[in-house]
Amino acid sequence: MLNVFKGKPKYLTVRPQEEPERKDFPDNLWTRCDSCGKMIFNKELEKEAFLCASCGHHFRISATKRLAMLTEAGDFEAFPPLVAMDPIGFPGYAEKIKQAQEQTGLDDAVLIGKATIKGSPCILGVIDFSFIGGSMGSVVGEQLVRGFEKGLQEELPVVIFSGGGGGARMHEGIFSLMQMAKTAQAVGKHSRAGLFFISVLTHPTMGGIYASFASLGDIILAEPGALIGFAGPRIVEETTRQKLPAGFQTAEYALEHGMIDAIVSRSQMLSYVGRLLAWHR
Amino acid sequence: MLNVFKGKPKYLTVRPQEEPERKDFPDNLWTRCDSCGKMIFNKELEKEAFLCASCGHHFRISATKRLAMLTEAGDFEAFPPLVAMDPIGFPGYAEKIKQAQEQTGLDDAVLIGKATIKGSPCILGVIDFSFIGGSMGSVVGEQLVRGFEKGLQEELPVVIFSGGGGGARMHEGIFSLMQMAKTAQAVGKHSRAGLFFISVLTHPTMGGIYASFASLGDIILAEPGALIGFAGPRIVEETTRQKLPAGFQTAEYALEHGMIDAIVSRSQMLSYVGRLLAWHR
Amino acid sequence: MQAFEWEKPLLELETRISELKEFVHSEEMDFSQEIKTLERKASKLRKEIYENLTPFQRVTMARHPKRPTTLDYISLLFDDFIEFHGDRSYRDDQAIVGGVGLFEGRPVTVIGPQKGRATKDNIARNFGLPHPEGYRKALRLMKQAEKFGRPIITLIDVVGAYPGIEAEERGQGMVIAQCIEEMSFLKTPILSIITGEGGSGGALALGVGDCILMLENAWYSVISPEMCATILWRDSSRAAEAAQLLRLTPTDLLKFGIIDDVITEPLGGAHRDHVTTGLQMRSFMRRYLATIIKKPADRLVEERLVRFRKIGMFNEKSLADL
Amino acid sequence: MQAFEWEKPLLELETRISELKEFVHSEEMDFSQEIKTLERKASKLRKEIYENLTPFQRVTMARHPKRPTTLDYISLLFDDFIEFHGDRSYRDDQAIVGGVGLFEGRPVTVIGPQKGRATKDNIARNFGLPHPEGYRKALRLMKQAEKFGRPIITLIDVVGAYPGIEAEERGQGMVIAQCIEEMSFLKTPILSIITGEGGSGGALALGVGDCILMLENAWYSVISPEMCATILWRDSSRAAEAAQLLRLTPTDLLKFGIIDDVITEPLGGAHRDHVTTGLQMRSFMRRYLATIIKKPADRLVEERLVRFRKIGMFNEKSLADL
Ligand SMILES: [Zn+2]
Ligand SMILES: [Zn+2]
Repeated sequence: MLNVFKGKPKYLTVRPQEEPERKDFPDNLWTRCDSCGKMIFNKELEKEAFLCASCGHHFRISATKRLAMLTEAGDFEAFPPLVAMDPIGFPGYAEKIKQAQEQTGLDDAVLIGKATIKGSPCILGVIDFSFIGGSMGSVVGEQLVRGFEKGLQEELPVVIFSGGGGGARMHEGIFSLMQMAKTAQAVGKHSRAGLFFISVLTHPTMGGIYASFASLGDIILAEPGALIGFAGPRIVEETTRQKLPAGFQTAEYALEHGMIDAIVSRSQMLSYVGRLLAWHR
Repeated sequence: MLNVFKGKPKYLTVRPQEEPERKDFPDNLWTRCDSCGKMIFNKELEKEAFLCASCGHHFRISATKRLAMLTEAGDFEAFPPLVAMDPIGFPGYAEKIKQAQEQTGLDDAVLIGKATIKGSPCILGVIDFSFIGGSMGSVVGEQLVRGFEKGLQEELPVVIFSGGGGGARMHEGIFSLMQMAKTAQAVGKHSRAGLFFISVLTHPTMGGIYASFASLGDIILAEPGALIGFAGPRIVEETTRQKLPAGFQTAEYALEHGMIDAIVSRSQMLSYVGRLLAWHR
Repeated sequence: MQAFEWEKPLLELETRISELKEFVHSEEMDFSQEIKTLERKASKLRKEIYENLTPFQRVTMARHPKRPTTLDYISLLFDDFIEFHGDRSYRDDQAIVGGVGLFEGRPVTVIGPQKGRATKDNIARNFGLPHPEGYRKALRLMKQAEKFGRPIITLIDVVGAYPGIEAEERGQGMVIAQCIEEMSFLKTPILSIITGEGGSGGALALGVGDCILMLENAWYSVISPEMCATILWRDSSRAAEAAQLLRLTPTDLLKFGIIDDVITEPLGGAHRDHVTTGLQMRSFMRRYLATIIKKPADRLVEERLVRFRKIGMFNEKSLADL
Repeated sequence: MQAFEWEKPLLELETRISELKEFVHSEEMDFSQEIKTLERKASKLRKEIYENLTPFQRVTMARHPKRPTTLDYISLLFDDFIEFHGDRSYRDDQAIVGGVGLFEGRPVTVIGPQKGRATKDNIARNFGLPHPEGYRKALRLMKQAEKFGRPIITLIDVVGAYPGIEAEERGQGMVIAQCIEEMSFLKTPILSIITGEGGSGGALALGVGDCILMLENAWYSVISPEMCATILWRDSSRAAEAAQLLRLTPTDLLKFGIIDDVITEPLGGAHRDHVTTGLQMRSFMRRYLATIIKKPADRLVEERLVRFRKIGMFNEKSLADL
């Protein structure tokens, strides 16, 4: 059980009793670094914020692990959960949801709630890639919108860690497309009230997530090496029949092309976000 | 004497009595087209709005000729004249002004006043290249600002035909630079009141004129072939030591690069501006 | 006129009728009864075919090469039009056209993706696939419309924003987000019409309207049927099946409350009769514009936000469920 | 430390003094009287030289390779600083830096052109000559500051906007106009300091402040002395003469009412003592910020507009003159 679920939350935590221990990185095993190929003992990885000690590669982490890195015990109070429906009767979707819930212990692909980061109260949301690729359907859209609405109501800044391979969740058809509009509008209302939004792009932030709320941060940060873009690299390659340039759609590429404010290593993230929040009180 | 100076203006016309007949294109002579090299009889040129019948080349024309093309007799009432001083005591500037006044019959490089174009009342200003290269010193800046202020006061749109080789008038030092700020701000106040500004770029519109009010039109039109840019082509060539691309800094180039709304031939200009004004009443 | 496979029986019947007429004409014989019968049959077949199109048949109708393009609609719908170019920072993207036109005497801002017809035009317009600068131009023109309190009409026909290297470099995702966000708060009436293809974010970027209409043979979806089929079965040729799953037809979208109305096309599709299509659109536009232009701008924005705020289906889990 | 030609007599004297001190130290002899005399002489010479600099000598001081750059000033003036990158549409232009820093505990937005020091840095920063995307980044950060009611401090040191092919293509002139215009209406306090070179539109684009200060050895002009000399005499080597004509020194500009105050530098120039320069700037900034941050935003904008509205010298011709 992670720190983040201890303490005395005011309304709800994320199913503290039933959450299965997720085994992305089983304790007693080794993991091979995707980037440099070195083998790393998992306990070591956990200690180092899931960064490769040799090359600095940022491993993908679960939303709960992310929350634990950003908040002290008791400093995160999740919103009441929402559960997906199957609005267009897409074959297999209902089962997919169920399976993802079981595997991840999450209701859907986002964990969001009221948090305190380095002493600054805020709304904190994290998208979890392991829930159907971190895609945005009605639940993710609604929860994010509620986050911005609560932020607006209580004059709080919002911090969202994005990450979603496909962006919009295809299985909800037009409903998932409309979450782009819905979340972008929620950012707009919050922003037009003079409130602050930090969007952090983690690997990968693509498609309908990148093309809506995630691009609308006052400050946009990214983790090193994160894939960031609208169309997936394979689609770009197939459409253009061109060789993709080195580092295409990485955070570093996005920085060079003026799309993000800064690349921040996970080990610096808390201090960075903390200072930004403090400066925008 | 041109039509534009007849009629019964309400306050002032531009020195109607003393204006010498300007001989850019003496009646009985031929002119060689800069573009295709053909010889054109000047009377022909005058009839054709100073366009080359063979290649469509747009000859540079005086501000008074431009006004005559846009307004009916009596439909232009110039603002009271202003005359340049020599704010930084720049050697030779006072004589230069005097000489330009004598040669052009203008007080300074801009003619501006209240006009009616195709039935729409507006403020109409034209910059004349033959007055020290159409450069902007304190007088041009002030007259333009007064134009936008009168527009604001009477809720009128503004139409400015720009054209100035060097942009800011060096001989007035920092005072000429500040005219960029002053005119840009005048556009800003007019625009923020919801009023309409058509900026027409004629050959050449460069430097401090392009980098201030002339770029701030709601609609930006240009005459074919007009040179449009910030740094002069020779400076760009010397600085970069690169061969300039074909058509560099022409209106066509600016259109392709997204800087202007449309290229409008002089023969279509009146109809075009007239329709735009009518649609923004 | 290029015909679809499923139109062939009708086409054959139509050919027979005209041959018979020709024959009658040359031979001066009376086959009027036979012709009448055949025409009745044709009429029945026509209704059968076009009123029972599968979703994918509609998708192909939306893509018919003779279907009116945005510039065709502009000349059908507006009495005068001046095109404005450029994003004022990088390029003029010809895959999106925009400008001001007169709709029944009233100046309106019109914006829409533009597919080319001939090869050369198609290349210049990148086959109707916009780059970020196209969306930046659109945004510029929309803000201009807001400044002058001018209604905006977006005509949407786009498979998607261009998935190219430079498009990604110049911020395709970011500019779509910006379009959606800024459009949502524009204090001027917006009428959006999906005229052909409504592909994903590239369509939504121009589709945040106060009224959203759709032509009968248009589609609107989070993903193209081809791409969906590729993801599901690694086989883009199964697009017809995917189209069925995605619920992308005007009928479905009307039922879902995503669009406000469906503009009927001449039987056989807009490509068979541009003029009638234009007249039909005019009458819908007149009606819907009238309802939105009379609302105060603040209320328009408020209602626009509420409209999208409501979209989504999910279960609120109660405390007891835990 | 690189020395200018006109500093040589002083430098020789300073060298003699230190040699003498060295000699005294090694030989244990008493030359204290002689040293005192020489030091008095040096001090007099120092004042003579630096208090009577010609305009062009000031220009060369402003360009001294060891003069603090914008990032140097940032570390001298702010207690913490986070740099923000990118224009969000094309590129991050490293010739302009910007971000948020803490000035005496208060978050402020800081923006300024950045010259490089080493060759590699200089190339990355295009020798401190910004492209349009640099100005677009600046504009973005200025609007962000406005949103959060944060004061803006611009530190200006730029010969001019880059006169390159791509810079022209991407709208160098247009973006300068936009910067000037938007900056003029920002509802937040703006303090502009010309720290080195203030070249033409490229400097003005960041210089529309509520308070405009200038370091003692900075220049600000409609055109660089070299370019002016080229235009006047087709000879850029006569820049010193042109500098004299242009009235580009802080003293002149203060007299003309263009700037509000001159920040004195340590004798011999900012490059000789960064820390003292920083302390001096801090005290000016503290004072001038205090006067502007207490004004309501609307009044700031109004006064800013009036300030520029008044600039210009001309004769009103009376009716009688005609
Ligand atoms: Zn590694
Ligand atoms: Zn010719």
